[in-house]
Amino acid sequence: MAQLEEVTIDQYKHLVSERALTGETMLLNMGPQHPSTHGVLRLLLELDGEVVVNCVPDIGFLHTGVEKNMEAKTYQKAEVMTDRLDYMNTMGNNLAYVMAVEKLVDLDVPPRAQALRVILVELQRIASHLVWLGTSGLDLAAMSMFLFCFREREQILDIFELVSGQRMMTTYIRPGGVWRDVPVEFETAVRDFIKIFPKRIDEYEKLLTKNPLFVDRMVDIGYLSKETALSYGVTGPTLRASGVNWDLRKARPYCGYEQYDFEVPVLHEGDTYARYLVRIEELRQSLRIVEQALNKLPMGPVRSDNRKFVPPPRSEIGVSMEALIHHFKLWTEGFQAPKASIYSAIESPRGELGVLLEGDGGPKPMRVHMRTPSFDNLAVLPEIVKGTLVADLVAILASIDIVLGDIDR
Amino acid sequence: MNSDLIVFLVLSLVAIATALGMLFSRNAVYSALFLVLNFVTVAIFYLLLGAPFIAMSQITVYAGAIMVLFLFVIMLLGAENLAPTSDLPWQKPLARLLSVILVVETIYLLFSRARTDLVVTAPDASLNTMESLREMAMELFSSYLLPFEITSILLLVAMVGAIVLSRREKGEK
Amino acid sequence: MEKSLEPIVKNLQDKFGATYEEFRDEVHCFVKPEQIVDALITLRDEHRFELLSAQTAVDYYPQTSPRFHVIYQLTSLAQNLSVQLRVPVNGDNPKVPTAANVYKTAVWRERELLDMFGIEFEGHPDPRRILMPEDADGHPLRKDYPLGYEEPQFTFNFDEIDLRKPYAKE
Amino acid sequence: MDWTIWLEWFLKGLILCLILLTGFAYLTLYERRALARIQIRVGPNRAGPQGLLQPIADAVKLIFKEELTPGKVYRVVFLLAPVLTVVPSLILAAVIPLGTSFTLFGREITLYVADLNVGVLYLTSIASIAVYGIVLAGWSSNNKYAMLGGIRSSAQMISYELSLGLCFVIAIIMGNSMNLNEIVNAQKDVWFAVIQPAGALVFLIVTLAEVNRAPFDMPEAEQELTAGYHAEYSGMKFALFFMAEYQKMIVISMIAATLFFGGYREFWFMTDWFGGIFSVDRFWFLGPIYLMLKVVVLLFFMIWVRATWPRIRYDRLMAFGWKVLLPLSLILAFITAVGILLTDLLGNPLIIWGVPVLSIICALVAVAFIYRDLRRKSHGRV
Amino acid sequence: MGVEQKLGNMGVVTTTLENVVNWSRTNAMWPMLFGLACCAIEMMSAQAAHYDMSRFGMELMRASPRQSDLMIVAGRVSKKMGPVLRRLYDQMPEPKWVIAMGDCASCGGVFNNYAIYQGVDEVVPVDVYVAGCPPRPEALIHGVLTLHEKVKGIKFADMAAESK
Amino acid sequence: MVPVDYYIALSAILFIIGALGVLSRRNPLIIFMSIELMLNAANLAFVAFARAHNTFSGQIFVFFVIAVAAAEVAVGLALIVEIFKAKKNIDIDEMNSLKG
Repeated sequence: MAQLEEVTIDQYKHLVSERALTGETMLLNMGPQHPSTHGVLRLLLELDGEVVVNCVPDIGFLHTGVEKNMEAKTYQKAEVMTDRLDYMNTMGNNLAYVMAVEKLVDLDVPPRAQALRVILVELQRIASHLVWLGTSGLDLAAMSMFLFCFREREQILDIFELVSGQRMMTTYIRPGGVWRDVPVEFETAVRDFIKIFPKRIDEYEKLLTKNPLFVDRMVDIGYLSKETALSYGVTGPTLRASGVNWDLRKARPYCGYEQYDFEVPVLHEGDTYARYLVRIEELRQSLRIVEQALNKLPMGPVRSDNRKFVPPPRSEIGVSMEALIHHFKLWTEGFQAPKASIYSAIESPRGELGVLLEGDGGPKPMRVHMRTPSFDNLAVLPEIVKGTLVADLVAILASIDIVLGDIDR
Repeated sequence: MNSDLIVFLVLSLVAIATALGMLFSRNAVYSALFLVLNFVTVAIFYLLLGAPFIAMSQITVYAGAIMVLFLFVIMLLGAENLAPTSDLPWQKPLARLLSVILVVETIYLLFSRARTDLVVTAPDASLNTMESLREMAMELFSSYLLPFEITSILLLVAMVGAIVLSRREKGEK
Repeated sequence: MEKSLEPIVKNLQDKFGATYEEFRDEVHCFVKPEQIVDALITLRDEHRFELLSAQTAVDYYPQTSPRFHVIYQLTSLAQNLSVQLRVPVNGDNPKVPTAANVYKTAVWRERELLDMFGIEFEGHPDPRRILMPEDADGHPLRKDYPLGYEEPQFTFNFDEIDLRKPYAKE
Repeated sequence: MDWTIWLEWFLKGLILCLILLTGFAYLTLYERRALARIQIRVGPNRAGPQGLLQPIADAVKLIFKEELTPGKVYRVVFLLAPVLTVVPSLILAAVIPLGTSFTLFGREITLYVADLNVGVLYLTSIASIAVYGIVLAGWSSNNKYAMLGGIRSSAQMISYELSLGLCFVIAIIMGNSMNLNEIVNAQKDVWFAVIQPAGALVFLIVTLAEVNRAPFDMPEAEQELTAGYHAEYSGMKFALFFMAEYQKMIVISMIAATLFFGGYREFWFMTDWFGGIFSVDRFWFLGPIYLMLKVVVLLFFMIWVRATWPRIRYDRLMAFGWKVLLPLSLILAFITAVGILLTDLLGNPLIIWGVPVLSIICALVAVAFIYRDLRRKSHGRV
Repeated sequence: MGVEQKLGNMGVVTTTLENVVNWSRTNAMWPMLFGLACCAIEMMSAQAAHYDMSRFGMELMRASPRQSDLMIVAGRVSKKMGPVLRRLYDQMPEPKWVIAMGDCASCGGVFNNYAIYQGVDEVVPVDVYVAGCPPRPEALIHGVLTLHEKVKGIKFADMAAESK
Repeated sequence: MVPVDYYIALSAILFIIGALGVLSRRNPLIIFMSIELMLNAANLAFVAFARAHNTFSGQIFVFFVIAVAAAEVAVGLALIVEIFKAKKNIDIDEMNSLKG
């Protein structure tokens, strides 16, 4: 199996208990190729029978050097790297980065673009939660769940493809707005989705929420207390299932989230079942936001007309020399950002997705740090899996919804 | 030599060979497997002796439950190959001596009291097993009722004992 | 600066002699390395900054003193406030006391900084590389670490690169 | 003994093996197609018309696949384990009656290989040694995941054997025989599943555990143990495990049909329809057809469960076996015995209907206990 | 090695057998349950209802490399993952195939830097490259069909010669 | 037509092998197995005699022996597991104290 080399205990001496050194407990290498590690996570487990005594995550198997690579690109071109970080939340990554750039260079965004961003990011949140629901169903061997969830996800991806031409790596949200206005079919496509999706959520719930086997696998498993969660920097639905009402969309509204009426589901149990319920409820709330935003969707431009930072529309390039120059300058040289540092964060489906952007006065960022939520959410794993069974470990890992691209960057 | 005898001899060879295999295997899993084979052979003897119920119980209980439990424990403890810690110098010779005495004794008993008039015939095809089962059950629940009940209590006690032994105290890691 | 942030920054100034910068409503307080743990404890316990949102570093190479800024982005959920602490570190032998005992999340974040910038955290419980392979050389996010750029193949240089490129065999 | 008897046995055995082999091959296709339908997909349809040649493609591919024997395995046992898994699944079917008898060349040919008087005991004993293959495969692979699979398998088998045995006892009591043919004939008037519905249900649940099917597929639990006990097996050796699993599914469905659903017999109320043209007593060839239909339905039940239910956790599985199924099946056996005894003593045939009522009540009580156990301190949406 | 290497050239028999075996290999190509990054999600989509790779008999994703025929390298391969990938490849029994799914696996994609192998062909031999970032499920299916074409052209004699 | 003595001889041989196992092996699991083998040898003799004398008593004894053996194994294995957990060793010579 996927054991690269015999685990040398010496290396992990300070991380496992003494019993492992005497051979009383078993060291099991789970991953990097394992069906339920959601990619290439390696967990070194110390097992007593099937009870997890210690769990040492080993990450970095997907380390891509995104931050380094972004430093070598202009602000605009660096955006394509963000898509590929948390590949379940591409729109959200774009938004987080773009908001940081806009904050750094002080760029305004027209309201239509803001509303479109909200719609797309919320759809992305639904898509991300659907993948989570499907794969965590799969991890508990409820395999049909996976296919049902992907059916709806396809619909969302179709909408993305409609607006951006790409299913996943859209790079649709750009500094100063969005890439271009949405096509006319967009509204009907979203409305269709809004119409059928509530029924689908009920279907999922019918299949899982009250299913005794499912409840048995989820309830009172992997308890994460409020204090532990905060100390480990856990954010997002995982934190909210532990009883902390912290959602950046409510606490620090961006993109006009304050206009929309939605609730932040908070549960106090802190177990996997609570995390499941919170995410299911978030599906419904996100759908509410999408519906409101679509109803309120204002007309107008979708890009800022600040030509220093935003390329002119294609139609202008043919007729205006100035537009051509701007276009050329922007795509060859990029724009200059001040020598300063900012931190801006959005609520991604997994938690606080922050971007620390430091400019050096030139067209390329001095430092881009993506504060990715999965990284901290995974760090808490060893704390909450101690004393559970291997099967529970799988359920817990699924419930904190990690994306390895998000962790390893 | 009749066919029964040939079958008997072949099977006894197998039985003895597997028993020896059990004894001499260094690996406890192989020991267990040899023993399973031995039990199956003995079950076939029971069939030859016209005791199909006992034969099937033998396979179900011994091969199917007890030996699986043995394998489970061996695998759980990782006790396939135990390196001997300290050797007791007198143990092996003493064991050999005792078993030689036992063999001599048995051979003497067998030959001194050999009676060839008592023979075992092949099971009667006409004999209805269900009928014999019924008779056996009748006897079990009439003449042997007390032992039966005692056995059931013993089983219960053993079950409770096993549970108590392997139960973990609350809070114990 | 937000009103409610002012006393907090004041407190930091008084206690640790911290200086601060402001940019677009964000406050960056500069703290000396040896005081950072105390500053974090003060913020966590006195001012209820429960969450260490981000901990990272910036490399200002070729500038060497200070070469790095170790950044602590703190969030207070109760007051809905953010403040950033910055610890300037010199380039030769960069060392900062660990924050792992204040915020648990720092354990992994500091391992990442050790891996990516080579900044050592004194007293860290598990100082190993986290993202790169254990036997890797160098610290990728330092500015003097090359990007590792590999030339793309085009028609004019295809053969040349093809010769150099290591292809796997069965 | 007549050589023709030997020939008959040989031919019947051969035909039974062939049935099981093709049954296995097409069961895989059936499962894949049925799962696909449940999951709004199409399923294999490229190999041959409607994917009918898919099993053949799988088989040929596996035959021509390299066989790896990893270096550190216990070689003999490693090679033996797949065989040990397949053989019980094949010989298990020998005592199951597939139908009545017909006359060919002046001989009466019965539709079973062996008419064993202790047929039911034979089933329990063979089923109990079927676990060796899996346990040994897990142990000999020298792989921690496989080892965990093997350990799980042995523990699971021991826990569920008892309930399985007690379900057999229920059928034995009602059929008043250990001979499967007689048990089938005893269901001429009414199926045992009607008299003892809870018993039939327990039996079906236990069979799922017995053949390692979801939600009890602990030994190979893909998401936990990657591939479990057969993680190190490749090519035909792996195919043998596959084969054993599916053959066991077929055989155990046959057993379930035989013990509780009237075996090869038609619905009891159909016997007199249209002058009995649906009755196996009139046409012998209906027997295998009825049995096959029942098996197909029972197999669909297994596939359906796999498609919808999550896997139960390993320790809960044991708890379920020992704390729920074992007491329940004991009580059910007791109820059945008392019901039959009272019917005989009092001579009132209506008393037998107390058995289904009481057993359903017991089953509901058990379900209520399970639900009570699942309750959490408190939860609700905020 | 499989059986076929032991067969010599037996004219018509081999040719027919070749056809049958290659047909079965194309129709029963079990992929390894193995995803790396973004492309893995599209690979999952390809398995799901809309695209349904199970039509080609490919829904039996095996978690164990010992039982799989096809490795779909879906995503970027980091320097840390490379050895693991190679180990997995070596654990697969012959005949085995590799599809490099997506730009990152084919040539490094947008990640032209220190951490990523510039193409998985530096680690394992690749049969089919699928372009796209990530490739659409249709593209992956097209890649699989291309691989089928390749497999259909396999001659036993070549394999025997290769194994010597 | 097998003389019952043959069965007795076989039974005796199996019994002796079992006894040898108990005396010479030090792995308690194998000692346990040897005991099972000895019980089986006795069972074989029981059934053979029962058959020869045409009575069921022998079979009933075997029935009891099987039941008792199952009980014995359950308790015995539980003990071994517990001792292993306490001592990290199941060498029979190490089990010489009554303390856990």
